[in-house]
Amino acid sequence: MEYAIVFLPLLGSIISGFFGKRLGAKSCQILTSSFVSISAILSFFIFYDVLTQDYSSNKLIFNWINSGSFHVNWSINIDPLTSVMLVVVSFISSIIHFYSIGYMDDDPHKARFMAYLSLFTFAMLTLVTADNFLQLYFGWEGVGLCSYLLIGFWYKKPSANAAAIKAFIVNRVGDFGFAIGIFLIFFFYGTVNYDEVFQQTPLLLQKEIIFIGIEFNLITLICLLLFMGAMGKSAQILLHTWLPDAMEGPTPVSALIHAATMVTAGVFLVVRCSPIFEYSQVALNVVTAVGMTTAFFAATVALVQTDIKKIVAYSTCSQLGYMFFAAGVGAYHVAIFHLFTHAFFKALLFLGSGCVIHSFNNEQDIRSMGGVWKKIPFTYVLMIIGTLALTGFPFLSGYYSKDAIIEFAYLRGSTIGYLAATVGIFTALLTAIYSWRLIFKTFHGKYNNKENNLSSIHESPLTMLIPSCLLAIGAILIGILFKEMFIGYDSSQFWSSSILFLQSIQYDHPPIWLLVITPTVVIVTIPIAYYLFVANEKILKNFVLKNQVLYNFLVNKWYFDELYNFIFVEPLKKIGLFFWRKGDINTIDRYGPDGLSRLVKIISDKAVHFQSGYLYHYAFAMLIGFSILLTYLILY
Amino acid sequence: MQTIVYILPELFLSAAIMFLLMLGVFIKKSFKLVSLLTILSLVFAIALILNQPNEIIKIFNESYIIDRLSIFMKVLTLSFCCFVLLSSKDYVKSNNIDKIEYPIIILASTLGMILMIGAYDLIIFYLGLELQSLCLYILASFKREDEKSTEAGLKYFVLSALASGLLLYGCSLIYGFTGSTNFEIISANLDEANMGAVFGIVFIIVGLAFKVSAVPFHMWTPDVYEGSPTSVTSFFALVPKIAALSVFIRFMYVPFINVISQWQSIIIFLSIASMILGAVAAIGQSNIKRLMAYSSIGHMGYALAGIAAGTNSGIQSTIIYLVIYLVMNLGAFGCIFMMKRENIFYEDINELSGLSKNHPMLALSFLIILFSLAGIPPLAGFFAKFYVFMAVIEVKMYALAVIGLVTTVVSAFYYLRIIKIIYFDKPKRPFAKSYDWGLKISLILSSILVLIYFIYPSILVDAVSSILIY
Amino acid sequence: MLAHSLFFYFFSTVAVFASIMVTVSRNTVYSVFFLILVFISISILFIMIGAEFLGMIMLIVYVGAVAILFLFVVMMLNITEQITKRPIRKGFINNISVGSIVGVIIFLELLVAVGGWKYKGTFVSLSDINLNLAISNTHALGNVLYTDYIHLFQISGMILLVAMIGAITLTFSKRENIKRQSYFNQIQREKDSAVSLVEVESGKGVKLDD
Amino acid sequence: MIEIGLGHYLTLAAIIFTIGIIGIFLNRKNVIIILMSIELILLAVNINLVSFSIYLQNLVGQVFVMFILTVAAAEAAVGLAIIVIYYKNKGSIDVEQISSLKG
Amino acid sequence: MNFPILSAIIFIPLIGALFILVTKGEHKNIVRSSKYVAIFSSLANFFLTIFLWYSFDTSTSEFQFVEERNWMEGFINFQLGIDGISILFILLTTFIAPICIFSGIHSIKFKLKEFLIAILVMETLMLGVFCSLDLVLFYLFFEGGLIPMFLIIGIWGGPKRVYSAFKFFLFTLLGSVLMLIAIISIYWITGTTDVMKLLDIRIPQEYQYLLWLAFFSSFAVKLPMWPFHTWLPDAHVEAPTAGSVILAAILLKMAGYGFMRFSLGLFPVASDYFTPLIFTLSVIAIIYTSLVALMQDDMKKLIAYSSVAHMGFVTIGIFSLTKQGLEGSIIQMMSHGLISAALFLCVGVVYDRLHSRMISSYGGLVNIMPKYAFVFMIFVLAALGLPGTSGFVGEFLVLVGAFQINIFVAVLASLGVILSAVYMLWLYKRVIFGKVASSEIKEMADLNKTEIYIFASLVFLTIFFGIYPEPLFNTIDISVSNLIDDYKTDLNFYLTQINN
Repeated sequence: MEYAIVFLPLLGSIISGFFGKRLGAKSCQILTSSFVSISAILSFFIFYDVLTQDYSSNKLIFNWINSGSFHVNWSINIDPLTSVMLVVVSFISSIIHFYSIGYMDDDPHKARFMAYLSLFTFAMLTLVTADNFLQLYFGWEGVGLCSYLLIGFWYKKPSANAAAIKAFIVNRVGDFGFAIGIFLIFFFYGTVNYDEVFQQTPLLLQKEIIFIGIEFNLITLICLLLFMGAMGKSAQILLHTWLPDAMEGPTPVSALIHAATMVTAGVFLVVRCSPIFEYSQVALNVVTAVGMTTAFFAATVALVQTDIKKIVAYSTCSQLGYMFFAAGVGAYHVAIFHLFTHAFFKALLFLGSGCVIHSFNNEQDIRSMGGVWKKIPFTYVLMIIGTLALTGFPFLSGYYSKDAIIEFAYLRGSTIGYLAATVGIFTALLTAIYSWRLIFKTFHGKYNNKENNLSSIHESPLTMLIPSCLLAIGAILIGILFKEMFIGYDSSQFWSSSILFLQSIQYDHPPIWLLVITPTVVIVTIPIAYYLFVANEKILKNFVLKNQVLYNFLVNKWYFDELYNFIFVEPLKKIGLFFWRKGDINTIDRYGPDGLSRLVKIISDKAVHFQSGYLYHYAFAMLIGFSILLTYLILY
Repeated sequence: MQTIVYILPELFLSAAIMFLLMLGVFIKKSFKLVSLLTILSLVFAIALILNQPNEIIKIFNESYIIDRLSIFMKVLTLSFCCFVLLSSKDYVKSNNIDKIEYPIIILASTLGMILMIGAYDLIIFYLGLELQSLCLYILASFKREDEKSTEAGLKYFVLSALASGLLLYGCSLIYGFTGSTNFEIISANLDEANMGAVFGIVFIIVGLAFKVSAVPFHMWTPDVYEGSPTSVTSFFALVPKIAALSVFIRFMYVPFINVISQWQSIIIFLSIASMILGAVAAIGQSNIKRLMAYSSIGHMGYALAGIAAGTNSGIQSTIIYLVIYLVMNLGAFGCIFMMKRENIFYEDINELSGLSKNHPMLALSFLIILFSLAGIPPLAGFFAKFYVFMAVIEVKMYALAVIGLVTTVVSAFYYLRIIKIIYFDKPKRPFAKSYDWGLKISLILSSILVLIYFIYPSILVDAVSSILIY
Repeated sequence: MLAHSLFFYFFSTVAVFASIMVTVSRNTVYSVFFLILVFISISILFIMIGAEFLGMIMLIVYVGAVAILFLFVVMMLNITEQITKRPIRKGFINNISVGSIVGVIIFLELLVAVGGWKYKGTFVSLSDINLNLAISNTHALGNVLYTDYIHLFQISGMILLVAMIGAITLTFSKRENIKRQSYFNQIQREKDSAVSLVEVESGKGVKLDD
Repeated sequence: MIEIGLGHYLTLAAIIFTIGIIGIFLNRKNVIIILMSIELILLAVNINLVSFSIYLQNLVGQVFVMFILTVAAAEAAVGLAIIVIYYKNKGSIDVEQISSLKG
Repeated sequence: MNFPILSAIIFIPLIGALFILVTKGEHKNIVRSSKYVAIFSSLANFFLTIFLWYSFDTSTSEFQFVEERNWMEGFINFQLGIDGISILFILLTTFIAPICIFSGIHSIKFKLKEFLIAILVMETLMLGVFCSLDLVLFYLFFEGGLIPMFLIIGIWGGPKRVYSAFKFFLFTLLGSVLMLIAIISIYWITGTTDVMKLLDIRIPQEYQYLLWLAFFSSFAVKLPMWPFHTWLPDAHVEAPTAGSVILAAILLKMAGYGFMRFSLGLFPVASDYFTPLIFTLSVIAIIYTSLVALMQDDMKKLIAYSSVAHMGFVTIGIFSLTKQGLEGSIIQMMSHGLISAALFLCVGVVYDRLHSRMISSYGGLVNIMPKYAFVFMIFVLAALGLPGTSGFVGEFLVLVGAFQINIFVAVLASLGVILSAVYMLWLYKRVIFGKVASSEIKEMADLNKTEIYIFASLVFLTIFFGIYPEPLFNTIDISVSNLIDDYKTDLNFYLTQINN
């Protein structure tokens, strides 16, 4: 069964990729979608088994790398965390597969697209089923690759290509840390298998090592390096710049990869490594800090974006921040729960945006939309559901997970916990504002689009709407259904085999005001947002005019891209050019081979010049040589 | 009477010279016949030499020696003389130097060389040397209506006379300071305190260095190689080197062996200077004969390095080097002889351009020979250098070895340049198809030998292993 | 004794002076004459120390043959007077100075060699040496030349032969349109065919037909 | 000074030898002078050999001189022949002009 | 003695070359028969090496299939033999050679016969390098390779071929003559050049440093290490595709092999002493050449520079002297052999069609040549070390190995992994994606049958060894362990000697 789950998508991908032309696009779509669906169904079975029978297994496929003491296997490891991830990945993936059938209807490369999607699913599944860091790394890079391929799917668009490369490279930067983390683990643990590593961790707590001139605690260092990988993959601040750009890809891709699954791999990593992270308070604090910063930062940027997908992307970024600080305060299960719910509602939001974009004939700017809620009611409803869930409207899925995060942060009792809770609440406010801004700008107000007639706006096809509906149902219900299981009182038992809680989970009730404050904020925001974005836009305009600097700062995403361009991209290009022109050509070649040959040529010319043709010169040379020899002999 | 038996080859050659002279005078237009008979008599002389007993024999009051070294070198001299004559037949005919005197003088100079090789006494050595040199003066200016040829003859004459004057002065010093002209007695009377005699050594080395064209006594080489008729140049490049090197070995290791520390550094100096100049100066050349001249200067530097080692293996390596050098140069000159269109022989390297297109096999053999000259494995030229440097490093002369091998790289440059012209450049008009079998045989023979030498490299080692210091 | 040294100094001075003149005199013919002078004085020195055969033969070979040959060639090529108006080449002065320095160095080094002569330790005057007077110098040379050194003698014969062949090959050329003597034809010629009587009319002259 | 020993003769030979050598490369006139300088060198050698021979009471030196004389004559003949044909070709035997071969 | 299989493997291509050389007849027939002979002999050789691999005993570190013949009487024998390390290189060589021949048959337009001869001779020489168990023999083959390579670059190369060919030839020759001196010195120090004996003999420590440097000079140029690398981009750029393939896939590996077999085996003290030097140069090579590669506008140059960077990993791995490092280096060399060969073939494919290597003249190829784009993508990914390709296994193991010895080096070298992604992806983007750059590109045909087969085999191996490198590890395991053990014991021996 495990084999089927992991390898069916791969099979589908291969068939669709290599024989796509021969089979025809339609059959490819159906084939891949059904394969992934089977995989999803099987994942539910596994999940069920795990839930009910504490099922766990570790299936060895074959040896991968076997060098000296370095053993790595290909294997499929099932435990509670994995089973949850399997469900998320395969289910969302199958929905997106179906959705793509409709969304990519007029694209000439459907088979390729489906192949990529399935390949991604395969990579993501190997990532979550890994029982060692290296296989994790394989899946990690594999999903990165698919992300690259899918972002750049519309290869004719230069911006898409640039975004694809950016995604890959920024991830590589994260992976750089991740890889070094793995080296460290192997160096000190002698293995990269989870179980063995986790078992040995308590023995290495006091170990200090010098790394790049600074003394670190080994565990802390390992955690920080692993977290660096997670930051890259999950688009945390500093390494987040690729995620908004990644929206150049087709919307299903954004939904699947850049919202539901891949970007959460970082969270998955941290949670998976909880047995290490738990031993390093420093690392946990860093995780918390980075998480909350990201959450806040992304939310501020999302406030002023105008591209519908970018807003959602920043929102994703922000929600990932929530997950991280949840993990950072030790609430790994909550993080996973938020991951779980987020997967549904964020995918839904993206699919909804996809429908919007589809309706507007590939228009993405929310300033060119508006007033169409009646024309596309289904889409409208879907988006509303998604937004409500995202903002944490009571009793929708987001409500349970997000509130839990804030609560747990508060309950942690530490300074950073309180700080995180505060930021969490404030970010929730921002989230609500930008989410409703999106809704109102898109569906309400005046119709602003100049290229398309209002009449041409149409509802998306059923192939797109039905999957979205499935997600919508999930976004509404999943919180209630799974709350107990994930974060309820019995949850620690469920998680015990995959997550280590060094401090036992707090089940105290937080103060009531805390329980109330977030939903209140969320609900209150809706009319305010309506007032600001639909009813009376002037206030905002004036506000923007008065605070031009702040506005620009936000519009330009805190100038991260410019900064990186300035610090890394341009200097690297210049250094490269310098090394090439000045180093290779002007120094090594000039003084090396070319210089030598020039020198030889000069000597040669001299020697030839000496051969003047005059007899007396020749005789003279002979005699000089002769007298040198004689003199040498006398002096010797 | 016994003595006569031992010098039969020399006697036979002298007789052949006189007989052929008479024949040539009395039979009109007998060039072909005379050349043929010359070659035959060379072959016969080889047979006579090979027939000599395998022991050390000294005759004429110990002034003439027959031993392994001399037999080997004599055979080498005679056979390469044969090959040179064979391969240059066509050239000689088309350049109007097909006079009967030509083969006769070559024969006479060969006789001179053989005498040099066997010399065990200063006087006979000097006479052999002069016999050889006189013939070479004549040969160099043999194309007498050609300004270059006569200029070459003139230059060679003047410088060579100067060199033999120096050499002679050295002989006189050695005679005076050791009381004898016999090599063994000289050896017995020589020691480092005998300043005058040690000085004499320098004079003699200068004379010998001139003959092997070691720097700085090489100045004649490029000019003479270029000016002389190519057939003579090929003779110059091959045959006299054998005699000169063997005399070099004989001098250094018999009479002067006791003062090895004195001459060793001189030889090293000559060797290094030759290697460097040979490598460097050839780079700008466009005349292939001139280039070969510099190349031979360089090669003689390597050969001298073997002598400088001062050991048995040093001598042997020098001899191996010499043999391989001869084979390679025979091939190289074979190729030069093929550079002919409508009865005109070309000497400019650029005329070779695109040879690979018009004459693929010729180009291939030229390629093999050039790479071999450059000393690239697995061709014979590499082994030549390998043996030499084996000997050099055995006595821990690392500097010499390093310089020698670095100059190999530099010299590879100009060999590569020829290959570049042959293989990389646009073809010019094809050369005439040469049907001269003598030329073909020597070319094919040399390139195949160079190519397959690596299969059984011991063959030369075996051949020279019995040549030892006495 | 004194005579010996006087003669030595006199003739060696002459020889050195003349040899310098050989190289520096303007007129090549003079050079040849100075060369002859050198040869003569050296041969006198040879005779003085008892190598009379060599002294004489020097005169014969060098003065009688070689120097005359030189003279012939000089005359033949008509290069007696050197055109001296040639501008002095750049660096010529330099060459002279460097050249002289090198020359002096070599000379000094030769002197070192000569000074290092310690074959018999003590100074022996050459004039004091008693040659074996039982046979003359010429006789002694003759004794060895055709016995011990017969092979060398033969080789030098070969050298001369080669020199001859060489000189002839290089310089001898058959020219067209030149009338040559034919001794056989001249001698074999009969009176009848050589002489004919012609009746000559006065005032008319003779017309020789071909 | 009065006693004339081997050293005197050797010194004389050395002087003449040096003059011969210098004559070769300082002479800018014609090749024949060079030839004569070479004769001077040979002469110096002869002086050496003869004086050594007398001193050592050993005839070898004088025999050697005999052959050197022969060779010198032969060399002069061949040398002059070469000069003659060179003159024929070039019309001059000026040392300064013998440089068509160079490089 | 059994069937001399190693000699057979070495000389089969040479015999093929001889056959081609002596064929006579009409031009057309010659070309056709030479093609068949070349393909046949190279493929036969490949299968023979497969058989060799099959019959290779992986349970011993001894040299196997040893052959010994008298050669230079008395002092140097013709000695062949392989162990777990060399057999992989032999396999790589015999695998790449037919590919070169196929590619050459396609793209070489003139003097095809000579070309095939050159490639076959080259194959012989390269196989000789990996088989020989005698230093002189090794040198012979090592240097001999210059001749055919020089001709390949010079005759069939691009416009600046003369400069490049000369630079290649003289540069490498200069490096290796010093090695020759060292070899001869070793002979005089130890009395033998037999590698098997030498590995048991301990060369006196005072000699080791200079000898090591002499060997280093040769290998560093050949590998090439910074700053001796400048010949490589030039040579690659000008060489015809098949030439670049051979150069990148095998020639560079000779140096890595040499480092492993000779530098480590013969001079442990010096290797230990000079390890920092190697690390420094390698790290510089990785970062420096990656940055330089970034700014190239010529595809082949870019790949050439990336080769330098990749070989930097190899040296780091070798001198880390850990099991992972060494095995990683070997795997890295194998995979680089496949990947760089494939990349050059990729460039060759478009070069054959458009006759430009400039990145700027391409763009949007994916529209016209989807298969090509796919293949190219695979190798770009392999080159940047994506897990699942063989490139990853080697690189990762090298870094794991290096990390145990020197963290700093490993970290800096890992930076190269980021940079490699940057330049490879940028290259891919500029060539394959975007708008179709010119009307000529529209005319370009996608991969043909032969090319597909060639690439398919390369893709297969790249991915196969990325996912299941077990066969490689099996083969090298014992030999590498033995190498390390010997090294360690020798080093200890010397160190105790110093201390006493």
